Amino acid sequence: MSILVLKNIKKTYLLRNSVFEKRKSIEAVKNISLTLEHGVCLGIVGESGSGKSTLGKIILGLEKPDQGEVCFLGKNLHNLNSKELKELRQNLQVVFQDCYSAVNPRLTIGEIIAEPIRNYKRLSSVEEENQVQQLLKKVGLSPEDVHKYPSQFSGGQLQRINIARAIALKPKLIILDEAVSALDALVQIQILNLLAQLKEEFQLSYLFISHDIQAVNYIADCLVVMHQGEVVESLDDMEQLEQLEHPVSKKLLSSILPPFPKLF
Amino acid sequence: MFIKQSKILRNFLVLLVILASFITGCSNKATEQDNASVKDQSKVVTFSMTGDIGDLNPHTYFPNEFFSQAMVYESLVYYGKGGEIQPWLAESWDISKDGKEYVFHLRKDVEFSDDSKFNAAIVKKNFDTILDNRKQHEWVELINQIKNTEALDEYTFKLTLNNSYYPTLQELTYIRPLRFVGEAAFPDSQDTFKDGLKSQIGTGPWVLSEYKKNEFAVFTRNEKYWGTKPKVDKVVVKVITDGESRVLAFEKNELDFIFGNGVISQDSFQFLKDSGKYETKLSEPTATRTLLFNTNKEATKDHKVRLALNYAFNKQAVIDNIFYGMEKKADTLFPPVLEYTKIDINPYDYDVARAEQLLDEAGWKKVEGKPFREKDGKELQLEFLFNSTDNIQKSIAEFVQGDYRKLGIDIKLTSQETNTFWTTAFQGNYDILFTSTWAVPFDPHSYLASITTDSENGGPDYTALLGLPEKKEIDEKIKKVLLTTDEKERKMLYTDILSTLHDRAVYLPISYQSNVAVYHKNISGLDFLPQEAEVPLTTIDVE
Amino acid sequence: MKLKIKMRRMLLKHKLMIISSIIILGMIGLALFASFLAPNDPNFVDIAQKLQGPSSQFPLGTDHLGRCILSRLIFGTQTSLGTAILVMGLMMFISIPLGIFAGFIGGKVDYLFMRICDTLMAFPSFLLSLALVGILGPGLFNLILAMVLVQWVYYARVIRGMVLGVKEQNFIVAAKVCGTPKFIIIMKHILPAIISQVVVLVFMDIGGVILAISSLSFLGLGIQPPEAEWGMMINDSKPFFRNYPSLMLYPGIMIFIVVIAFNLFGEALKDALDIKRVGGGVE
Amino acid sequence: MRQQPILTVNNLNISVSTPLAVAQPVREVSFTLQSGKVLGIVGESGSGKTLTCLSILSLLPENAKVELGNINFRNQNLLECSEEEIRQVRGKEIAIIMQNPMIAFNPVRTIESHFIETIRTHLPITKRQAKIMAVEYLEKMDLPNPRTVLKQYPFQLSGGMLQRVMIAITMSLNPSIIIADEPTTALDATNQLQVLQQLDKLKKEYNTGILLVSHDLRVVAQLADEVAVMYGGYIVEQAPVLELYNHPKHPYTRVLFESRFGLTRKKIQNDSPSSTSSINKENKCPYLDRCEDADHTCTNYNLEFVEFQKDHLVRCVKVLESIGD
Amino acid sequence: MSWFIVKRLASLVPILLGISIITFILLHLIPGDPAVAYLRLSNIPPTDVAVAELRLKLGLDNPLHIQYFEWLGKVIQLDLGMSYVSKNTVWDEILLHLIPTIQLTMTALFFIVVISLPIGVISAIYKGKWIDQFSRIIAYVSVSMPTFWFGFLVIFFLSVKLDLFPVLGRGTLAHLILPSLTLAFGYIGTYIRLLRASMLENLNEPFVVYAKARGLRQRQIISRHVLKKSILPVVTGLGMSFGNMLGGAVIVETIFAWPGMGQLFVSSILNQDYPMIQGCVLFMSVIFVICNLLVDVTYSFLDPRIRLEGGK
Repeated sequence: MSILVLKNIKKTYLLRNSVFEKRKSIEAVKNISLTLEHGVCLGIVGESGSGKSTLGKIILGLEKPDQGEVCFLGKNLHNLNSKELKELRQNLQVVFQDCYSAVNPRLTIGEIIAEPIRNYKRLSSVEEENQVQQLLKKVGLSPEDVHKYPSQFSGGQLQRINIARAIALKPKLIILDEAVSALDALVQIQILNLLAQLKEEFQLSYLFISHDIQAVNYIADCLVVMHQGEVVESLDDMEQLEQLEHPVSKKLLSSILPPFPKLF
Repeated sequence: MFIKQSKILRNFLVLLVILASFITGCSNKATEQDNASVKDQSKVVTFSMTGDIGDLNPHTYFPNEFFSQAMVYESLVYYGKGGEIQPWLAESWDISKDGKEYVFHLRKDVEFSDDSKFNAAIVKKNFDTILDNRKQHEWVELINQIKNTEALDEYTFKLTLNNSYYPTLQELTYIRPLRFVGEAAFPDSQDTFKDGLKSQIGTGPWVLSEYKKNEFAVFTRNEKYWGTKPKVDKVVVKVITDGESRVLAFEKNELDFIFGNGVISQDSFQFLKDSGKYETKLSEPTATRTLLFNTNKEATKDHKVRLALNYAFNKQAVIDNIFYGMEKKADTLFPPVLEYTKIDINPYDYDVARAEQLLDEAGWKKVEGKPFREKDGKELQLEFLFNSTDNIQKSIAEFVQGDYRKLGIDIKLTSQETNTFWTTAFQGNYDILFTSTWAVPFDPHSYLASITTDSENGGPDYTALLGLPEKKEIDEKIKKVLLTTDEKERKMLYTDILSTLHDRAVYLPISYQSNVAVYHKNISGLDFLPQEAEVPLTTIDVE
Repeated sequence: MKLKIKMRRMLLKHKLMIISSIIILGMIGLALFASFLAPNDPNFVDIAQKLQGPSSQFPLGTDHLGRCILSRLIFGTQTSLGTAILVMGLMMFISIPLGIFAGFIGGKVDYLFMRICDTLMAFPSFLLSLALVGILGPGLFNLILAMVLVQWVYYARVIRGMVLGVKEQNFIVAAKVCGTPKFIIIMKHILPAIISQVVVLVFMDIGGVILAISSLSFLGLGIQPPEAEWGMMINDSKPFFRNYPSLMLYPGIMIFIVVIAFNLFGEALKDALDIKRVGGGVE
Repeated sequence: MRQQPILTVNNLNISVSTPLAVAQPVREVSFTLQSGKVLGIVGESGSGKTLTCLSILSLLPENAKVELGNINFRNQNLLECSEEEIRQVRGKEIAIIMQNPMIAFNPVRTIESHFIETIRTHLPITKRQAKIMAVEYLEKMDLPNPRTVLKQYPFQLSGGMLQRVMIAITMSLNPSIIIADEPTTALDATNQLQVLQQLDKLKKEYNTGILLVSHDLRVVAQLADEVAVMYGGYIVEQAPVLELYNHPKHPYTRVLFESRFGLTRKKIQNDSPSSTSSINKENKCPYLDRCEDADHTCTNYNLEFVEFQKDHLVRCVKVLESIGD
Repeated sequence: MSWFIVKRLASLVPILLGISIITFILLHLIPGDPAVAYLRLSNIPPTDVAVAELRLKLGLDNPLHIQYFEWLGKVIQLDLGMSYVSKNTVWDEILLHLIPTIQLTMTALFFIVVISLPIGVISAIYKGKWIDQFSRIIAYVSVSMPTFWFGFLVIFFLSVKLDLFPVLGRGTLAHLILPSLTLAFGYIGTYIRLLRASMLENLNEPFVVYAKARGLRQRQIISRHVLKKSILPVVTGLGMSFGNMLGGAVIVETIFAWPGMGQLFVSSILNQDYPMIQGCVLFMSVIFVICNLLVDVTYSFLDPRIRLEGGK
């Protein structure tokens, strides 16, 4: 069974300043249909403004699409009461690009990671701490970090903490919204490796949203290219990356500088 | 250095220059004229009043000021020193034997400021217009008594009364409403009371030449004036609401003199006097500062409470410390120097113990641990209403508040500006009212008459005294005293009325007030006139 | 070298903070223990003693009714400071929940809220307060009512802005995705994030509130005599200010000191909280 | 064969003071730059590259200070110049292309005013002449409708266009050195290439020396003749571009090269913990914490920059040991 | 640009409506029956008959919204009612007092700009130096000093003791200086700090580094780049301050006997002249709103980001 099915998703934003202004609208997402299978990492690639982040928000249930439906584990995400939604949320997590703003600077790492656990499970504080420490180990951090504050960590480490929080409830799907884009090249690799490893371990599915076709290439199993709110091309086998044909895809591909000296 | 180079700063400077020139452009022309008039050596005196001169209509009241009405309009007869009635626009007059007919022979050389003739016709027209609004002038008993007006010939005017009314001539000297405006001043409806004047045309020594509401008014000498012409060419009256501001302006030579009652505080007067740099004068006592108790209110309805308030008031302290001993202590409602007002009574001397005892008797008992007396669980709180534009009332009010507090009486001070003050006073929304008698020529008969009428231009006393069981009786006696022709009976009735008022303790006379005058040393001729509200502008001179 | 200057500046700020908090605490102390500290009854009128110079009985002399100026100044702390704190407290009581509510819920609620704010803020605030006092009648209660009614919007709006700023942060989105209930999000994430800013705001603005109250009293529309209030004391001493300038000087100085202390404290607090955040990052 | 260098940076040390501590983000940095050549500096954020660039023109932020070292430009020590002398060098002799063109221009002023004021500050010409020059150089940068561009405000242009405007401004004064600090980072991938091409053109046409700074090895690779790798404030390795690419020596450089994943799907194993702070506090190997090869020898030795072979310098004791072997 | 102005004008409509509703309600907050209040202030005994008649005449028995629309219709025709006290129309009274207040506030604005602008710029340039510390002190004193107290100090020292200026009232240009200075004083500190902060913020912007890197002279950078951008928040601030200044004018006019709107307002409050209070509030708020509009337009003119992109 597919874990996630998008059917004809459409989302338009209205821009208006005052009552009297002529309404302007931006079609962020136009008629997108996608299917994501279990244990698969789907890369969504596109330039900034291509609508990929909006799509991510819609899948997360943070935005309501104007049209179409999001079926997650067979249920229409935007058609649920709050209780059902909460139930479903367990299986749907996110990791953001800006790892700094994704953690509350006033809480300790332990509290941050424990937040989803507390929402769904009643655990004693000892059990809770145990779980948190387990999670920290899983993402390659030291269990002693539990009592530290976010300001004491580097970006890469914070992203690990975010990942730890995302996997705390053992979800089925994690949306990685430009999850590595803000990191240094070296750290990117580390995080991508971590993600790949966790995917194996927990049987996760990823929706990897990025503007960086190389990063997508590195981790994704299949790929769609978005442009101005539409899917312009999709690819099921990453080996055929070079064969992408749409001009937008070509442009994305050509922008990759060869890693070798002297072009001119 | 970089300022020169900066475009934006330059733009700003340009903008500022434009702004500055705008402001300059807007600034007043009055001063230029002032300066101009100084240049051509004309004599100008400047003084100030608390409010605007109003629309300068002698037939109406607020917001008109007495002094300005008196500058422009004149009466048939003049109230001289010591109450002597002098000829004015009427050269002479005849009174019929029964005292009901008055025939006035008018001056023939009088012209209005618009060159129109002053004659019996215009006198009659003014009288008739006033009589059309009789109700509004109810407080002037004469107006109630007028039966008929008649222009016998061009310069003879006849007044017929219902009854013989002894203060007729005295009331004709009043600054309002029985003064005369020229024909051209009448509105189309002819009703000067409701529709105001078209222009300010009078016979007086001054003509309004420039006026900016709430800022200033300039009066120029009426060159055609029939009487003694004023010595100065121009009078500038500035509006300064605040007494302290007035003193400052005077000290800075922006004002030539200060004149009036309550226009500056006693402290300021004392300060100016002590400085030795200025001339100061104090008039004879004119009217009585007094508190009036509202006999309709819960607490002050009680005779004992009123008595207690009388006994608890330390007049001497007020006179020594607030008036610096300059005003005389008052024990009676009217100064005993007036006709008919010298009565024999026992004054309520300062006696705190007596006051406390009276309050206890009235049921207002001290409660342990609470600052104020209570009766049936209600605090003894009295609302004290006074006029905020009077610079003396406030200090007395605060003193009263502090002093009565010691007895366990909570005084709530309410200060209002003149107009609202009188409105509130007429409605009777107070326990204690700061008021004063009207001074000559109104005291005592017009003041007492006003007690009996509830029209808006009567006195607040009417309402205040309604709670007295003797009220009707007093009113009747007052009506009677005005109409009696028997001197002896009149005297007896006055004594009776005043004694009753004293006995009922509805008034708390504090002191006999005086007009003050402070002026620079180059000013002369600033003498007090018989009518308190008149400013001696005709005699004043500047070196 | 540079560091030394920095340190000195920081110390200076600390010094200002210490001095200003001492003044504020001192003032609060004066207000709380006014009846023990004041040498005389502030409302006791003895006209024979009026306008006296300093003496052992009246350390700062007496006013025009012979009341002890020092005692009135001390009791004035009670009225001025007490009223200001009450007004500020009431405004916060209204504006914190409303601001958070509007900012967090967003949508139509927020739209309506903003329109109300726009309208109320289209009035010059002091004038509207003045008009309200004028219409309701002078007095302490009406004064407080007028100030709170007019000015809460300003704070509610600022707080809403703060909430929006926090709401943008991903950790709120993350909390939502984690299934954290809205109320918990508000209490655990949003409130702690804005509360320090709100505290700074309160301290930076309370001086302004004190000034507004004393201005209204100066116009005779605020606290009524005989209660001692600094603005009113200045108004009362107007007639004597040339001969007895000290009468006007003392209450003015009191207002000035309190307001400047609050302003400095607010500023120092703001800096201090900023420094903490930066410092946390470097450690 | 080697030309006389026009810019020599010698043993540059920069300190930055924060309210809590004094850090040394740039240490013992030395390099030279020749006309018509491109020196690339690669390093991750916080490695001290930007401060190095800014220090050349005395543009360091208030809290940063050159502690030691000298910067020689045409036999003139720039660090000892008066404010006015250095000002005349800026733009005219040594120009900078800033990291993010969107914020490097004043948003409330037009492109024209930026252009003209720059030219007129250094050349005694009229506004009119300056405008003609501006149009000319914008044309050279292949910008369509240069006259319209001049009338526009920075926010009306795209990042790529602004970057080209910036290059045009730089070119108009024909400086001997251009410091390009992350010239492509803020741009879309598609614009990167164009900008790099233009810089290359510049180098060739005007014989300008370029100091190209980037965190992206690939960017540097396209243009540089010689590359210096910075880490933790030090230059840890420096060599001609081909030499470096073919024989990276320093462990950091090696990792850097391995992480170029490009279009490959080969899994790279790289799980060394990332550094908490790249600001070096003591005189020890900055890469110590992350180095896979590190052992006890690394903890106590005096850090030296040694010529491993001709023109190839490395700062690593392990590499030196390997020569010894 | 013009579209921006039109848009901005259109956005005024709901705000003006809001203002009118609130001012309308204001009058209904009077404790007791407005008809009784009216009668009392007109010196007519409030008998039951009179009250009933007046209620009918004033339309007080109509539902509130109908009363509102009737009132609004009159207001649009500038009929703000009659003053209880002067018996003039409120509109006439307002016009009479308007010019002095405009003079006062404009001059104050002038003082604010000429005093705080240079100080703000200099203290930003010489940050941390004695002159900056000095301006800091000025700023704190200025915002912490009660206006009314400052007014008296100024009168006492400059006017009474030193005899430099006339004391009170309106007349020559010299009369204008002390009141407007007093009014301006409280804002000077705010603007010194605002400009300083804005300058400092911009001084650290990359465009300043870039300007330096292009070899521009320091004064060019300060005046053409930094100041030009830093002045923008000051312009907005001045617009906001204008409304507060109308409030401040109330106090200043009271102290200096300046016959403007402020004095009119205070005296109508003291006289409980309700139509006058209402009229003043309405009028001054509308002025305030229009001022803000003007400032917005000016701002958009100064800031090309708004001028060219229409708001967002």
